[in-house]
Amino acid sequence: MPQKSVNPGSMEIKIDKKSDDLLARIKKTALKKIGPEDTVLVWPNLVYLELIAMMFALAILLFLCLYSPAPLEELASADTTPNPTKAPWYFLGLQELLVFFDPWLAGVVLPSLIMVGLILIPYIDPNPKGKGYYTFSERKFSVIGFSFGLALWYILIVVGVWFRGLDWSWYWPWDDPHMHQPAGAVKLVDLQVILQSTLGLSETPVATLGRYVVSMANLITWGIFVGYYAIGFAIPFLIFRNFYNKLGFVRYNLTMFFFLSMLGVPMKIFLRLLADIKYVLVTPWFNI
Amino acid sequence: MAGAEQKGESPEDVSRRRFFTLMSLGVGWGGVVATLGGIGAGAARYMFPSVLYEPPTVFKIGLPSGYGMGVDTKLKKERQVWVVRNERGIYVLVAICRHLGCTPNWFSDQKLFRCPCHGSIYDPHGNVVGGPAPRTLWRSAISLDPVDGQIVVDFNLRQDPDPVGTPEGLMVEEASREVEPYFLKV
Amino acid sequence: MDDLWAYPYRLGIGIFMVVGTFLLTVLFIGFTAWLERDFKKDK
Amino acid sequence: MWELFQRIRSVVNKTQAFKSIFRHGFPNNDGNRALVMFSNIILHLHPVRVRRGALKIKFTWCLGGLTFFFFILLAITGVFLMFYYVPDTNRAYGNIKDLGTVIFFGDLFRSLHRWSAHSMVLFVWLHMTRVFFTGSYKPPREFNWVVGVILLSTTLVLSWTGYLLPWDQLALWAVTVGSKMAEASPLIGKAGPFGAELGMNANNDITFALLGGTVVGQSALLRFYVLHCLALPLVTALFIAIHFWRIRKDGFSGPL
Repeated sequence: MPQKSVNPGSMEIKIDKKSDDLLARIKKTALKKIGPEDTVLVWPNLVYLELIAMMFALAILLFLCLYSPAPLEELASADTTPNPTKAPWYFLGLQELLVFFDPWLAGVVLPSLIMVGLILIPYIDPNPKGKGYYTFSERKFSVIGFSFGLALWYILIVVGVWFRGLDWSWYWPWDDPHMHQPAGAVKLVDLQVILQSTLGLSETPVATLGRYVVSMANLITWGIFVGYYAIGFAIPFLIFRNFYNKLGFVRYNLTMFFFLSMLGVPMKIFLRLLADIKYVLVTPWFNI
Repeated sequence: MAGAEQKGESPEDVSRRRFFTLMSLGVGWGGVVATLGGIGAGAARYMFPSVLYEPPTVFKIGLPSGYGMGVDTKLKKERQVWVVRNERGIYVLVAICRHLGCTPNWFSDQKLFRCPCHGSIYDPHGNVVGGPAPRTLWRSAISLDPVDGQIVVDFNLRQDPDPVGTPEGLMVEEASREVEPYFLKV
Repeated sequence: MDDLWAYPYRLGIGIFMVVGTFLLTVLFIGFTAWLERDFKKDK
Repeated sequence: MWELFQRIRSVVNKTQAFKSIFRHGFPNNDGNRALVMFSNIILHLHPVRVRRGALKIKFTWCLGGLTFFFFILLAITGVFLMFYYVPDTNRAYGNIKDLGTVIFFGDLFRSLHRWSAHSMVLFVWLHMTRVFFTGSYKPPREFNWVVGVILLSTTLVLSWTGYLLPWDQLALWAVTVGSKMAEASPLIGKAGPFGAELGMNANNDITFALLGGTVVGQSALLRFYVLHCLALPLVTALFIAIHFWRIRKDGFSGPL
């Protein structure tokens, strides 16, 4: 704060009109005023608590270091790949997704969607309530949605860390980890092939776009894929109209896109697990 | 947190509470200082590796018969030593200038070692005949390997006699240098 | 459909993932709700 | 004994040297306790006073603070490791083996580095979760949340690049898996959709830039080393500074 002080025989510091506005503006953006009555001095209270927390954390870390020091396997050699090859634990969720999705989806698109989705959260969450305190009752949709996403992420990590063994196949804790599982008896089939055989659609291509030969079944799979999103967008719009009104057009579409994609991940996993569907949608460039 | 002295209490009779406060502070902060001290000492010790990956300092340089009269510079590049034979035997000079550690060069025409860094000049015996070098060239300890008869050089075990200032330079009496284990009568 | 319980454990994996995800979701929500009640109690 | 100490202290306190270092007396009165906050570069991250609620662990669980502590611990142990580690495919493994065996405290520093790395990644996730559940990202703090997400990604990449450095089998193949994923990225990856159409091949796609070659080899190790030891820590430190600055300027969102 520029003090108003007059030093005899030297430059006099005056507060003129311009700096007044500056002062006002600084006051507005400066630190939120905390009333003195319910506060305590940071020194020593908070500072000592932080010291205790740090010492406690250091103690646990040192114990962990003694209990299980950093492992070192044999020298890296390009010609032998360890089986199974696992990424660090925090990426095992993605590596687990590789079982169910194409590498480009699981490795690049989904992580970017996660990152972009996380970044957008504050901008698509219009709910003013629940700021600065734990609440579930006032923020049901966002808490449920976030918890579900977090749960998915953690369960995939748990699966990747403890339930994946040789050849990245599934090992129950009671399975012998050193014995290869029998070769998978299941043959995965594309959705369009199933449709073709069940509905008896003709093989003749409906259209060809360069390398992409579009058959009728393929078109139906496009319909299913786009339909999933269309229905997903429509239902809350029709039934929970105030949900839509609160969000507004842009926020609503963004929220629903991310929410539906998040739901799409487990759905695709179950389609593959329980219905042996390899790809819902097949194109020469990408498969989902 | 040094609590202020209660009023009216002379510093001698420290109250029981005050005593235990000081003791607990002492133990508490003493523990912290001891731990940090221990980690500090450990970290200091960490800076001194127990295993060195430098070239071995004890090595063999072949049979004595392989070396003719005079100064042989064939091992200077690889082992940083000169092997010198005179009428009485062999000794090994360390090719490190005693001024600031550069590697001097042997000039067979002038029969002198001359250091390129600051101009120190040594004679074939290692005595300083010019330049800023404060002492004479080191001679490594050498011995004969009983099994294969090769000369074994211990690069770090060196003879470093106190030179005598003479008009010709810093000299060391040659007879006193040609002693076991720095000289081989071969 | 061959025996769903035998390898590759398709049903087993499916159930494990559904139950695991559900439990974790309830855990996170419960944690928030418990803290909500806890802070209401203090206020 | 006690008076001797008091006398020494009063003498020392008045010397010019002492006063130039500490611009405040021992913080045993409120005046000095406030002054210590203003005049200390590290402590000035804290406000002078906080609400009593801040001291309760049940709100922030000290997650952000501990994440920062792990980051500092990583920096310190990282510097120690750098005294012995050479990012050369022929020597890196030997250095790490030395650290684990012959170097005094070497195994401790390496294990501490590894465990605080894993803890930092975990605590960054937990911190994000807490911030979400307390709604602390709501206006005016949206961008601080975005800075947090950036910090999350730099932490993950920092941890991932560090994973390769020991150059053992686990490291090499864990990172190869990761880079294969990058190869599959659309448009800029040779194996990704529309990659081939854009002329992406093994020598000019994103993986080539990441690894500095077509295979995880010496240049990849060196790139990861530079990213892990210099580039990313600086970027992370910068965003941490922004993060702290915004927290101070916007004030805490909860009962802190």
